[in-house]
Amino acid sequence: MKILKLPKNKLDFFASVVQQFGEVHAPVEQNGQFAFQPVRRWSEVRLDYNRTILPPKKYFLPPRETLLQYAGDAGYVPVMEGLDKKIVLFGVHACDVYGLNLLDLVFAGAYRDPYYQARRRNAAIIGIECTPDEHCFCRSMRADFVEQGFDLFLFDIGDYYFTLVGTALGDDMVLATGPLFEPVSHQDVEEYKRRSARKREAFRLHVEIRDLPEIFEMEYSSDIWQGLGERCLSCGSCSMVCPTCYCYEVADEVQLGSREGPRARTWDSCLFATHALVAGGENFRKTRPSRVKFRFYHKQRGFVAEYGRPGCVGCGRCIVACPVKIDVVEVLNQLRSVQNVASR
Amino acid sequence: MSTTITVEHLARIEGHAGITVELEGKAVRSVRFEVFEGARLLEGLLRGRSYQDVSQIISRICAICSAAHSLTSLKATEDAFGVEASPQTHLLRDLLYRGESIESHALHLFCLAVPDYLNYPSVVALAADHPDAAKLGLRLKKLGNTIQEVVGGRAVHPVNCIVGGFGALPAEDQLIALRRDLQQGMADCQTAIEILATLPPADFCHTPTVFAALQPPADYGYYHGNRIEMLPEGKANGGVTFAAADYRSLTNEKAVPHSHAKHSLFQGRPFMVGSLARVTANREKLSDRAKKAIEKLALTLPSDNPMDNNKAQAVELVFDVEYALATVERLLNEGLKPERPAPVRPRAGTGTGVTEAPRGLLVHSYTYDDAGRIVSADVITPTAMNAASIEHHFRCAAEQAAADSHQALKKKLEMIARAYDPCVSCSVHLLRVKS
Amino acid sequence: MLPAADVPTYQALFTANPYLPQMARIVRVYKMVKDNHLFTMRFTDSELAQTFQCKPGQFAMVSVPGAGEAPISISSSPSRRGVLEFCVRRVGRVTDALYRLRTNDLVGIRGPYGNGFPVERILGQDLLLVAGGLGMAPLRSLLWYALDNREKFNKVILMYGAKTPADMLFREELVSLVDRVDATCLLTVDADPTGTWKGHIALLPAMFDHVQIDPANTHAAVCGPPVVYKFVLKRLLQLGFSKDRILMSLERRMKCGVGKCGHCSVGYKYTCLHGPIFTYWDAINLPEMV
Amino acid sequence: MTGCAGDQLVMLNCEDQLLDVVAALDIRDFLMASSGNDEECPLDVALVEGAVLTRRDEEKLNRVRERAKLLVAVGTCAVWGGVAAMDGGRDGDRARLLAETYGPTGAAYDSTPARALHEVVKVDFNISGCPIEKEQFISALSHLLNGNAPLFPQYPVCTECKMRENNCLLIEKGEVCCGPLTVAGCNARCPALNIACVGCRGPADDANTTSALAMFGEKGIPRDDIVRKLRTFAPMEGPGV
Ligand SMILES: Cc1cc2nc3c(=O)[nH]c(=O)nc-3n(C[C@H](O)[C@H](O)[C@H](O)COP(=O)(O)OP(=O)(O)OC[C@H]3O[C@@H](n4cnc5c(N)ncnc54)[C@H](O)[C@@H]3O)c2cc1C
Ligand code: SF4
Ligand code: SF4
Ligand code: SF4
Repeated sequence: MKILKLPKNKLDFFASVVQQFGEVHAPVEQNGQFAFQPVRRWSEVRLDYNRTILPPKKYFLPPRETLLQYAGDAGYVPVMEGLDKKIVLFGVHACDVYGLNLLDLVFAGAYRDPYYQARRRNAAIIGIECTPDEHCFCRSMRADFVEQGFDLFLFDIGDYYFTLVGTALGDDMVLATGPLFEPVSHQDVEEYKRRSARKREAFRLHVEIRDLPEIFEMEYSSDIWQGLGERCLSCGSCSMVCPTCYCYEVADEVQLGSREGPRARTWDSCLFATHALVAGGENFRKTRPSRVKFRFYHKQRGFVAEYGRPGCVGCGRCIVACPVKIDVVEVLNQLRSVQNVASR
Repeated sequence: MSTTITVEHLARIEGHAGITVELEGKAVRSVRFEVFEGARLLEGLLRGRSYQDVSQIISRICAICSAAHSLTSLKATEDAFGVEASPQTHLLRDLLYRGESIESHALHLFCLAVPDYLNYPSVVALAADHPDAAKLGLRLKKLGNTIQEVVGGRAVHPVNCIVGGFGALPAEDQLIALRRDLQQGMADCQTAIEILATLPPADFCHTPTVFAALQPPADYGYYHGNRIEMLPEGKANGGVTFAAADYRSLTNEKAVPHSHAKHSLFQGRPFMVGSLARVTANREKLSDRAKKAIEKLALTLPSDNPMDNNKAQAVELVFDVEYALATVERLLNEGLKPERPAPVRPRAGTGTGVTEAPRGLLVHSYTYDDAGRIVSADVITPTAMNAASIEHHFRCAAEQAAADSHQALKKKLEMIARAYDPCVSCSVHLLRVKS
Repeated sequence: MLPAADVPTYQALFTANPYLPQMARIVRVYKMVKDNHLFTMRFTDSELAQTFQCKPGQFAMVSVPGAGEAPISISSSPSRRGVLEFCVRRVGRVTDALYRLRTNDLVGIRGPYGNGFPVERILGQDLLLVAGGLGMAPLRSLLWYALDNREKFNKVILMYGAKTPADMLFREELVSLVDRVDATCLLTVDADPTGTWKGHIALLPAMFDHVQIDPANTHAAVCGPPVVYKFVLKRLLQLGFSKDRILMSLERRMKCGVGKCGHCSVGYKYTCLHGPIFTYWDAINLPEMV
Repeated sequence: MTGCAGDQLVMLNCEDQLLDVVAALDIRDFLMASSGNDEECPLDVALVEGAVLTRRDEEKLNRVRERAKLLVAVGTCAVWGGVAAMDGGRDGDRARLLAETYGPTGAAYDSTPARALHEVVKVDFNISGCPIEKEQFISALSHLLNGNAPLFPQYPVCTECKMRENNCLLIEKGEVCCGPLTVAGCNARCPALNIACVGCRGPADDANTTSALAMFGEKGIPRDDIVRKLRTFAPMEGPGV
């Protein structure tokens, strides 16, 4: 992999060059929280953010989007406008890149989702290293570092960003800046290693994910679920903010006084009572405990069976967003009957 | 021989009300403006609620005047606690108020009143023959709503207004879009006046009238000010004024059995509030454009014809669009200061707020305990104040039209009621009876 | 993934945008049972109509524009090309709207989806079909597939129970099978208020007493309401059926049919991709399956 | 029925669609907008606003039900009782409140405790909101015109709030936000303006009030305050129609 370094004080220049690869979106502050937004002034960008309210999935699977348009006998036609808009996501954390990599798996397969895929093709990702806070456990979920899914990835090594070039597009970005990037020296590599080790020590939350699927099977009837279910408000927040939650609803809307309209999809959540409701009132997850359990089960067990790794990247968003403080790390550790276990 | 004329359920007004007139030969024996809107007793239900919830709940008294209720409520609460909202807050509230007035007047003029003049049952029927007029009316109405959405967060029951300020300030691009709409609105108002000037005259009820209106401290408007002026019968000046806190001297209300709305009298006489009262009392504060509209509509002040309230609304429409545009331009030039609502420290006491709702004077008065919970609440609405005056004008019209067929008289009575633009949901919310 | 050269054209249509239905015309609406009509549909594109292929037990997503989309089993056998038959129960938004449509009206169809019955595994062996009530709908395609390819299977046995003769789906068609010598067709009703029913009057599990079954050499496909599963599964296990020779068709909420929307997941499987046909072994290993 | 007319006003506020609405429908009886009404004819759809607060309301509602194939409750008052039913309308206190407000004549007024429509007649569909949302109204009408049931989200305001990427007032500021209990459809209008949701749309289908009360309790807010707040627009737990 090509590795270079970028002088920190030239970051804004770099950002301005990157604009030619698409509209630049980066985390900006919003009343004490952060959100990916189109960048108007580089000075607004906060690369030291902890986490954005919504993960970058909002760019690829928007909360609401029209898939098709139908019109009487003409039937359905795909609505693909705007999917080819070029964007550059600047400052994506490793866990979020990982989250996208997982969504990529879901939206690929025998039936590729052309909407998601098109948006993905048209977005460049510039990742950035971060400092874990009290809700981060991406290291335990093995998502604190990514080998793929980015065009460039920046690591802070003091006066420079140590830069991994992940794709040809990333390389084009580097080249477009002229002589801005410099080769890395041995000291830089040593500095990178030192900081990497320090970051490893900085994690305060730990879970062990080995044999977690099996533990889930064993604790399928655990009392834990009852208690969590009684607390959960079915507010859906955890699913909305999760980088790997992708459930959606589809509905036909109709234009007034016509037989035409869009078919649109909207984010959904398995915590809602309607999620597994079928005709005649039969509901496969009628009770709230069964739904809370399902969310955890699907992420920590179902994903492993389907994609070979858990569907949680340890970003901590659901912990922050849950009004009743349902905390995935606590739940996993409780299932294991341990406290804050290190996973190495 | 005695006959009774009844309009069972008055259409094209807000709420549920009817008219009954009993005639003894040609003499008018009794007139009744009947309100059968159910009593929701909101003031009673407010008791014990925190000051933070009050304006949201009380705005539900009435949708058409919901911004007026919200802002009057905030004025009362801020008065009680001595909260000083920022000048920017007041400016935006004034703008919001104009939005409501524009919406309400456009709705009333084009959708509710004008169809009468041209003998249509509704604006929809009107639209079939005069699509441009109908669309113009709807465009102006929408303009008022857009202002309310931008400032208040919602066109009906604004959500953004809280004690001390706003939850969030309008964004610049919203203001820019609004400016464009207001510019279109300026042209639309001009056309509106031309259309309204061609309406056949409504000349069937003449009587000298007592008017009451808020005295604006500076510009013509609805939100600022806390002194009320009463104009003597048939006069455009020389009235008495008193402070909002003495609002009870405005009214000695009595509950009447035929109506859920209580009737207000001033020194034993009915009085009229609303556009006509405001234009009469504050004519000199209007802009040149608005004054031209007065001429164009042949509105003579003081007026002895309640139907002129429609013309006065049209004049206000012209003024408000112009004023709102100037406000938006000012906000865009000066830029909005990012500020948080003024701090609120609840304390025990009574506060009163008075404003001019689109239909006239509106008073809210609350007594709080030291935790900022409502001990008692009084609300006096314009339609309640107008109720006695409406009946008075019914009587005049019935007397002056004694020769008419019942059908014709009925229509006249309906037109008078509608000219007041009565807001019946409002009228059933009144202050508590003094024991 | 580019469609390979030998992939039928229709499949290319449905993979380019898997959410895009193709329009089909309602050719016939046959009122089998109250609120259970059989809709015969044909793609308006005649090439598509001729080339569309599916496996027994697969389903399609059927759209009524404006009302939405619902997963419906393809009831017709893949051995009969040109048209598709759907036996639809009227239960809600989409199915209601479908019932308002008439012959010649258009619907959208995409598919086929799901794994279908593992026919390859049954070839040369005995096939037992057990259906209760409306469970006949997904089994019908398998039944006709077996009958149309009779030589590829050993014994073919159908047991079907309904409440009354009037509730029996595909009644005429199935009654005409009773006399067939190359298949055993046991039709039963719980009760016969009309007194004209010539078949059995007994509960469905009683049909097991009328045939010889060789569990080691038979696959059983079961479909019906929960009581049917309860008693039939018990009976099959008593007979010595291995759990992976018992096949069942599941119903779940489904919005995409192609493994994206998340609604149909049971445990860690998707009904639309890994199902809707599951073995009993799958079922007991997946929580919330039945 | 009895209300603030806000929902009718919202209908009239659909300025851009109003003439299309009128073209698509055959409006027979719309008192607030028209005087040429037919008060007897059978109706395909009746849109009814307001809560039942008088015997007169009740009689009228029964008549409308007889006339209409479909009856749609429009607005929180109609769906849940609304502000007039706040705190259960303080039913016990009603006579006293009437007397307090209107004096001795008050006792003679036609006044009954506030009821939602479904407490009086069968309601086919609900369009909730105080006032209703334009988009939902237009969408409901459009679906009804095509013979389909209206389609609304059942989940709470929180979901839409997150979709809009708002800051969470409940978690970040500890405010009493009714978002987790209130049915979505307003696109989290208030939280988007930094104003806590007051629950004007009525409860979500699956509102977990018990847990929410405990949660607010942990934040040190007196239980009574929360209960009253939650009961401003609707009873805390109610029947889904
Ligand atoms: C693989 C499969 C095969 C099926 N085959 C048939 C069949 O052959 N005949 C038949 O009548 N029905 C079949 N169903 C059930 C049928 O899909 C539902 O009855 C139908 O979706 C109800 O749609 P609706 O809009 O009319 O009902 P509503 O109750 O209005 O449903 C609303 C939405 O919920 C979902 N939904 C509700 N019930 C179900 C359900 N049971 N399964 C899946 N989604 C549901 C649908 O996506 C629907 O859009 C099958 C379901 C599955 C999963
Ligand atoms: S489950 Fe929670 S911690 Fe895990 S990826 Fe989703 S939001 Fe992040
Ligand atoms: S955020 Fe918490 S309360 Fe809300 S649905 Fe998720 S687990 Fe339940
Ligand atoms: S956020 Fe709450 S109070 Fe505001 S409009 Fe929505 S439901 Fe009503």
